[in-house]
Amino acid sequence: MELMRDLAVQGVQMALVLALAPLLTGIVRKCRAHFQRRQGASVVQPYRDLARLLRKDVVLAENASWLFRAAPYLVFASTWVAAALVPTFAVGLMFSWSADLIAIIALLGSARFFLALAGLDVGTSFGGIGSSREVMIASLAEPAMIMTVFTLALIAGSTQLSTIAETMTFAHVGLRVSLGLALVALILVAVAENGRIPIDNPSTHLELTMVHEAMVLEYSGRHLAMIELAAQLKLLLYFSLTGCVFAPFGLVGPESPPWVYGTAIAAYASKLAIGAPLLALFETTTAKMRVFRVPGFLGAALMLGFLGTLLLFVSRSL
Amino acid sequence: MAISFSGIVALLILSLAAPAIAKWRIASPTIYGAALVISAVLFVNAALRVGSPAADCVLPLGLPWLGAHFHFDSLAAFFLAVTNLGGAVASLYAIGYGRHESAPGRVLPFFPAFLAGMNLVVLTADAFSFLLAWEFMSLSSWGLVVSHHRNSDNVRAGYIYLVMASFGTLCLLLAFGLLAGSDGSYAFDAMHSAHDHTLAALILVLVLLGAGSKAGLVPLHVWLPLAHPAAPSHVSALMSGIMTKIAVYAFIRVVFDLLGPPDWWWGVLLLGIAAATTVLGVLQALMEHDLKRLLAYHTVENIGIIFIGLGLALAFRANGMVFAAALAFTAALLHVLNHSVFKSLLFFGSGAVLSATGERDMERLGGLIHRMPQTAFLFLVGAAAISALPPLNGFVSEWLTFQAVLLSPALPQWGLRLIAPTAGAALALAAALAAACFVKAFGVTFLGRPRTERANTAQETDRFSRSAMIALAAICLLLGILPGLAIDWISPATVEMVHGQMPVQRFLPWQTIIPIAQSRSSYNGLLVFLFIAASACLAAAAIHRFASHRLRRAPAWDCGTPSTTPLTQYTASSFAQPIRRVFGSVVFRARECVHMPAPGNTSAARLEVEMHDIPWEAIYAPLAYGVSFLSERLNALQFLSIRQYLSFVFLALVFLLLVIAIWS
Amino acid sequence: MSTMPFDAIRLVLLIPLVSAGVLALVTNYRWSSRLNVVASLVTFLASLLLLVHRPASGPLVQIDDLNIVFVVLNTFVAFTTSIFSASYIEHELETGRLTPVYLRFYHAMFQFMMFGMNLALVANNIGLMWVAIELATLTTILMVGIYRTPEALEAAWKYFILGSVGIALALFGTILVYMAARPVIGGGLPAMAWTILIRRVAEFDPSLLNVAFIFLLLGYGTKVGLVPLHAWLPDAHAEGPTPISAVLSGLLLNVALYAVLRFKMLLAANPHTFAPGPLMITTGLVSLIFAAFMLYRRRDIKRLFAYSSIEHMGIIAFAFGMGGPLANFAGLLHMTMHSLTKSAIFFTVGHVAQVKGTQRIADMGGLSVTHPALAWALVISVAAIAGLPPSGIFLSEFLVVSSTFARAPLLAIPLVVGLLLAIGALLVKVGGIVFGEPRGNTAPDKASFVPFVAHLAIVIAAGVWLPGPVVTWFHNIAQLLG
Amino acid sequence: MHSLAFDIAHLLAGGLVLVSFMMLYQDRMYALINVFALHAVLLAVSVAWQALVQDAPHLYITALIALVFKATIIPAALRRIVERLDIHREIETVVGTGLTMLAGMALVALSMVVMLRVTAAADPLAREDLAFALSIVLLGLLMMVSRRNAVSQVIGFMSLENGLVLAATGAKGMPLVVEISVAFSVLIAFIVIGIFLFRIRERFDSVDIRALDRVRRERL
Repeated sequence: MELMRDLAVQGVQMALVLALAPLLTGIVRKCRAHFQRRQGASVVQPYRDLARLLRKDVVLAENASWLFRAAPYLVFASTWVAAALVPTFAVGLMFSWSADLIAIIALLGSARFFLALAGLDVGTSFGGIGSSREVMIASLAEPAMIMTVFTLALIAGSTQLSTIAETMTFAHVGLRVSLGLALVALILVAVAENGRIPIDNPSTHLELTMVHEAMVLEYSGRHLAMIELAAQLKLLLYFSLTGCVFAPFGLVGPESPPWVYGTAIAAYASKLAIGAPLLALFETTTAKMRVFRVPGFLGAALMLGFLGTLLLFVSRSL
Repeated sequence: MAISFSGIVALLILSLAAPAIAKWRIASPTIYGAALVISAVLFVNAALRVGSPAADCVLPLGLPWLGAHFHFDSLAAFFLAVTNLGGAVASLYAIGYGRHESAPGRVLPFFPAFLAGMNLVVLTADAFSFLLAWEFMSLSSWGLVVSHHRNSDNVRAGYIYLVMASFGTLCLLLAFGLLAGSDGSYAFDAMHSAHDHTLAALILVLVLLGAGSKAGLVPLHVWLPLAHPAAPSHVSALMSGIMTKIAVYAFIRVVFDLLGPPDWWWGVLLLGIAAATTVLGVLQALMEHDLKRLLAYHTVENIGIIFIGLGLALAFRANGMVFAAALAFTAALLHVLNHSVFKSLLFFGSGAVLSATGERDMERLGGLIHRMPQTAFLFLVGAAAISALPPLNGFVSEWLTFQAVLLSPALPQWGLRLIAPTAGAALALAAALAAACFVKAFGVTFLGRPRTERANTAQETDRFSRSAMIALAAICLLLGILPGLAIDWISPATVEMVHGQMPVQRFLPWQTIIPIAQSRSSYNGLLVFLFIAASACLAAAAIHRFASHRLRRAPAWDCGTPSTTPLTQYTASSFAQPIRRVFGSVVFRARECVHMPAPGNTSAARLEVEMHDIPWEAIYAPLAYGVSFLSERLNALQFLSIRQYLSFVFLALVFLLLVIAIWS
Repeated sequence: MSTMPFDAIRLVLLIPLVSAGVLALVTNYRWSSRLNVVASLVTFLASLLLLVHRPASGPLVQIDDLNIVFVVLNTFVAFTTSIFSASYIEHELETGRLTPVYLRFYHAMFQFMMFGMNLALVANNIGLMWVAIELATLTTILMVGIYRTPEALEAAWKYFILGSVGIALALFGTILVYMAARPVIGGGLPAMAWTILIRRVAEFDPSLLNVAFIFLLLGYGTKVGLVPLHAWLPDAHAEGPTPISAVLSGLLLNVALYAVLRFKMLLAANPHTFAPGPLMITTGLVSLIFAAFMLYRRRDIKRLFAYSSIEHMGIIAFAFGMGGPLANFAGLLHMTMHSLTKSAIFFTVGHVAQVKGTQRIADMGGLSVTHPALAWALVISVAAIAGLPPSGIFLSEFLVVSSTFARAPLLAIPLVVGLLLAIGALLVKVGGIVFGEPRGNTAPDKASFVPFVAHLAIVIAAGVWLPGPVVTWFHNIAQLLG
Repeated sequence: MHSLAFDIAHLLAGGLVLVSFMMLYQDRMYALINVFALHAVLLAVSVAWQALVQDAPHLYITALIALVFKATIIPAALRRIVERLDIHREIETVVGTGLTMLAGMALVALSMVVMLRVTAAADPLAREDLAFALSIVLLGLLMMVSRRNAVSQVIGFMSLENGLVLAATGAKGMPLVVEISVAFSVLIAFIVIGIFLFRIRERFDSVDIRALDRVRRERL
């Protein structure tokens, strides 16, 4: 019975992230349009897009290899698994102990690895540009993320996301400089990783500014749908991550009565609802950076993360 | 132990017999086949020995009044297992790969000798036999490095290699001399006693120089990217994957076993060097376009990762934190195993590419995934493993290292507290850069369109080579999804060296691994693997079942500007350019300079990049210049007249008489 | 003397002397080269006889633990060299560098030289030893100049002048030792006999002994080739016939070193003299490091290995200067191993230079393609001489370095630096010869590998396993040397 | 008697040193050869005196050898060589004569200091003799290194040998083997030099060592 419930909760979580991811993207787009004084597409437009893509034929470049065809599924699977492991509304999920925060980052890294390879597969210059820039960004974003993880893990004494979230709910953690630094670093990394302005613009195909879009330029049909969905999942993942670590209220523990889950999901949804306009606002008010300004941006994130960790190491003795 | 000895003797006999039969047509399969069998037996023997009580043996060889001491404990067994696993797979690979060898007579005699040398190093337990085996290992591998001697770069690489190896040996000799003390007790047993602090520090430095020069710690790594690629690929795999681990063994044996209790600052020293090694290694790899040199630079990086683990283990041990030390030490040993597996796999893959196309330069490859799909897939597995992607094995050991870093705030010393997160950051940076590098390596070599005709006409490699690679890829996956077994297997060696061990993993449900306690952190490769596999299959099946599954082939779109020539593809150097811009200006003093023709001038623009290998230019070039300068100056003494030589005799006489006159 | 009808010492001396006379008369060079081999073999066997039955020491000749090593080594290397020489001179005749008349002279001188060296080793009299070493030197001078090319004559002339000065200095030292001994022992032969000197040396005037040792060290040190007295050595090695280079490096240097050692023993036995150790250590280190640097600029293959001999003599001098059982053991072992290895190298180099028709390193590239057996022989022997295992030189260098830790650990650093420099130089040179695109002559060689294999087998076996009796034996000598 | 014997030996040995200085001073070839002959004669006298004093008749042989070979035959031969080979009659020096003489003084002083440290227990005659002999040896060496001309170097070498003979005869009771060996070595040395000079003559026009030095294939 216990097992069944755990399984169910885990299943709900996986389905939930899958279901909410396009919606979140839709909301963000809608908000952005709103801030830009545009009408904007409906919030469910991403679902429609996905459905349309799934129905379409795949047009495959002539020299695309099996890797090109396998990559979307691998990318999607890795991202989905990663997203499923981040507590959204409940902690102590059944499989949460199978991967900690570092593993989640590494899973996202796997996804990126295959996507970057896919960008190179057809042998076009655009694919190369995208992959090359993507790995450059990742090579800074990933360490920054790990540094953030260090900060969190040192405060919580664990790299298990569930444990971290649980720890964060206790008041004695209090407000710490390190946490603040980690939050800023996390947001910077999240912006970079999800290809948002000012790093990348998800809604443009201008060759000089594209990163993510350049990589997936040759994709079409269901493959593109998988990739889009993975990107949306990733955005959701970062929202959930920020939410569960820095706003850990509303999470339910493993032995809670069923009705609590309802409120927990509601709390989660409200977190997303608050986060999405914030992101849109940020994107609207910032200008896109030149690609070679990005290292400075991410370097800042890395430094903040590192500083946060270092402060913790140092403050332990105080 | 008897099995080990007979195996080593058999390998030596094989090596002696090789020149005699090298002319035969079946010489190469015979020798490699025999080496495969012997290595396999040695592997099984060693793998089963881990955890058994240590065995000792003294043979009346070597140093006359001491004899040759041998010691077979769990640490040795672990390293022997790693060695012979690599040896067996390399032999298997070489049965096929060896057919492409133009001059088998230059490879066959050295290959078994090299294997025997590595086995011997691990077994020996006195300074003389150790150094003998150590240098024998260097010498036999040198023979392999210079086997393609018509290329003068290879001869130069061999030269630099052997000089560095001799440097290392002499440093180790000095270290052992200090360890043995004035009474000259060169057996390892006699060295265990505690040593004076300054003396111990000196020994540590010497061992770092000696073992580090073999392992490839910065700045002693310069020979490694020269020598490893110069050898035939199966030997590159052994040198990169295994021999560097023998150096790690030497370091562990001396510093953890013989040197007695460590001082805390040793950890600082080690972590600093290791962090620099890790980052510099991977950055140099990124700048490299020769596939095998790239892999060799990655060995430098991974050695750095191993030494981060070892440095942490030392730091924890110095503070009596046994469990943390065990964790860090296990992480290091596991990475030793993992790296030996995936680095061999990658070198095998590059060897397959080399024999299929005759090219090592990635800029002249491309599109091989179509021509060599199996090799491409296997190389991809290796690339994913070395990039520390879950659920493969590279991730596990790096994850354990991270866990060890996370325990470091408990260390009381400030120096360690500052250096440990720095090393962690370096590790994180290196992991990300490694992934970038292997996107480049795999993408440029195997993906895209063929850049040259030779790449276009490549053939899939032979079945022996493939089976060797398949075996390694399977091990990568197995170690990735069942790391608990490996950790338990390693733990006797951990107990020997740091007197503690990680929690027993084998009884945990679903093969989870936990470094300290489940509440702290845990990882389950098996579940992650199953998750990913299941969700990918689920998604694919669902889509193909419920949505479209049609497919059309068409020319690449490329934003509407498709190009016909494959030369417009992204090259390795253009791929690495953003990273070069980010890191290169500091690490390589890289300068980019674009020469634009004047407006109206239709000639091509030129981009010039200037990069510096700073360790080389700061240390080795001046040294070489100094030696050359001095020898040139002293050489003038060769061309004097007899009278001038006589005046030397005269002056020497007068000088000595003066000394006598004044002194007495 | 001995009651044996065939006194082995006399055999060791008389066989070379008699065969020198006979060889001077034999006109057919084939016969003379064979006779040369046979005579050398018989001498070697006679020296082995010394191992079995050691004659008591007489007033003029003696055999003890120390010199028996040298004698056996000497006759053995002479024997293998004579085999090598047989195949070597045939080629020299073909190319017309030597004429049959010169060959007669050559063979006679070869045996005469052996006589001189053997006499120097077994002499129980410092005067006789001096005479014998001079004999050996003078014969080698003649041999060095045998090609009569300007270079050969120049080398012989240089050798002659520097050698003569060395001779003179050594004689002065010898006289001084006698002067020191006379007040204690009384005049006459006993005051020059080793056996008596060493017993009574503690009563000698120490300051006289000090001065004497300086002269002896410089005098015999010239023969040893210690820097700065080495100038003759590279040229003599390079310009003479290669068998003579092998004998020079492998034997004559040892004989001179033996003399230095003997006098060092004297000095060590007198408590009031200054310690000769630091002096020998200094010259040893200077020789080692200087020669190591010089190796980098060599373009002639035989000069290269001549400098390598200087380097190794430096190591040996260092070891004996360090003193103590361990270092002396190491020095002895190193000397033995160096003799064997270096002569083996010259055997190989001789053939290489013959097939390539040149001694210039730059003209020898790609030897492993054109002459694989020679090339690998060269690689193995150079690796051995560079002290890479499993050669006996590795063992002895290990012992030399480790012996410093007991007495002066800091000295290990310059020693190791010198060794590394030398390794670097030798490897770069041999790499240039053996590898790369083939250059120069590609005619097949008719080399005889028997001597080479014999030497290298001993060297490598010693690197892995030294037989117990040899160890005890060397150990005794090491104790003797103090 | 003893005192007189000592004084005369002392005088003769001192005379040898003086003649050595004279040789250093010479810059003419023939004059040098003549002075060397004088050196040899003095040596012969000195050795003969020692033979008398020590009552060692075998030393007369040494004296005779010195007189016949060194004082007569060799100078004659050298003159012939100089004539035959048309060697420059002037001797090229490396440093000025004055400086050479000063160096010679210093060397004599050095040998005195070194030798007089020998304990007084040793035979005073031997002690003095050794000091002079050492001076002669060092002066001979100095001559070798300060002259560029081969003949003068050979003469320098022989004066060095004279010093050795002086030392050897000063050593009481030194067995004959030494004398023979000295003579032997001088003989052989000269024969070999002769051969070499001949050969060198055969190929070069001069025995000037610098000419020899010029024959170098290359800067090896």
